[in-house]
Amino acid sequence: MNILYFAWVREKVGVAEETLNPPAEVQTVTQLMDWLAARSPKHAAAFSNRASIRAAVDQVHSAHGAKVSGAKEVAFFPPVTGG
Amino acid sequence: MNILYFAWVREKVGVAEETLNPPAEVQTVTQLMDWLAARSPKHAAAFSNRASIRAAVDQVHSAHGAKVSGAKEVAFFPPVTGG
Amino acid sequence: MDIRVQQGAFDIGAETAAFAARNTTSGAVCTFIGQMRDFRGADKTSGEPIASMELDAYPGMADKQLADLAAEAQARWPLDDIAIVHRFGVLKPGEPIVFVATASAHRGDAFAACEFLMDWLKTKAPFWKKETGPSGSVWVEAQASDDARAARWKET
Amino acid sequence: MDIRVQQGAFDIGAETAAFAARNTTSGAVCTFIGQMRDFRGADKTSGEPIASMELDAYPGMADKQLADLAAEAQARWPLDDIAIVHRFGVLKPGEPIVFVATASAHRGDAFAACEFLMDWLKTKAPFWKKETGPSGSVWVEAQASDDARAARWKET
Repeated sequence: MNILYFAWVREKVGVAEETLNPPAEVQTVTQLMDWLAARSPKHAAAFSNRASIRAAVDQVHSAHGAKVSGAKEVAFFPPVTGG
Repeated sequence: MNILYFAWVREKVGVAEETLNPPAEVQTVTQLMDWLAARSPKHAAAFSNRASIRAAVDQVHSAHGAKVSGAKEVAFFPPVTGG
Repeated sequence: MDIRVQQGAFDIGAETAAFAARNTTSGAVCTFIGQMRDFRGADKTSGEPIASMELDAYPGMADKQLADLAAEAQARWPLDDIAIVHRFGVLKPGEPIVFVATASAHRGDAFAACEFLMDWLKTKAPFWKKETGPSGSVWVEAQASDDARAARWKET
Repeated sequence: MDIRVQQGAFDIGAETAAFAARNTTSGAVCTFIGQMRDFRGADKTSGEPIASMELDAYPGMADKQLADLAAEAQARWPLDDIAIVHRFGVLKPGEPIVFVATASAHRGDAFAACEFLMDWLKTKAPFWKKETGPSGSVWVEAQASDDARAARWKET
């Protein structure tokens, strides 16, 4: 599974992208954030305020309760500010 | 007083502009239309359907009841269709 | 503020570029371009083709009226700039008739002011269209829908 | 339909001219240009100056998201054409960030679709602004007002 980070989430994690294989019990966006936060202090800092983090599963905006099992690409980022 | 005609009002009257001196009792747009309509059959035809004629007194949109006494320029035209 | 009533064609790209260039500190620029349609009536499939159009104008009043509309828009919304260019004379299908641009710090104000200017221009600016097609020349009739759109902006 | 996410600057005048040129049979063309502001926050007089801006983007998703927004606009309004150009990378003050254009037979549809596209783009397109000024670099925070504007278009 490709995990992508954007904006300050990327800056806090310290990398733009990681290829990881979360265990089968990681089924939702929230569970994936829990699992990632346990990987390092930087990940923990990036995911400390979940309310300000949005997710896209296979490039589609997804709620924290959405499924990630089977996804190829999951991205984490703050609310968008383009335009 | 300069009287201007636009669009089909001009085509029906047959001239674009006339300089006329209406008598003192012609005080409103309606009275001016009555007075103009009596000038010729063409004028009468142009002013036969008053509901479809708009007026501007000194270049300001004006209702048929508006004053024309003292005006320098009065224009008659159909509802506008620019833009 | 740039308000022009002119007989010659204007270049949409150049107008847009010039307006944006003199308003680079405005976050939001909205433009509207009214182009001459190539068919009569409301429906492209049923209307007869139009070969050319003549726009009759009342030049002195048109300048004054457009300036009044721009002043009204500036009183209603916080705008950095307004441009209005309106043609008269003979036009060919596809040519631009009118260009309206607004610049503001915020997009909501730029959009609202631009749409307001077009809606009021349609019911207040002294221009009249005469379309020429296979069956002859006809003065375009004013549409009730334009009055309804303009009335939305009346202050209560 | 022309949807582009690009790093290089674009020319507002050329984009507008090209869009109008390929939609000469549409009576109404509406465009919106979002330009980089030269001050922080909501108020030009109190905000500190911004020297440059970096727009972070999620390119694959951005293309897909803008195409989805354009499809949604076409489902809601009778449109002849849509263009969306959005930059990413480093921008200087006054440079255009986004260009949105709509073409329709009627101006109400062109205005509504253009404003809808901007409102949804602001809350859905995956771009993030980082502004650099005298006091350093700061990620711009999303505004509740943008969510409110986007929510106006939710179907009930």
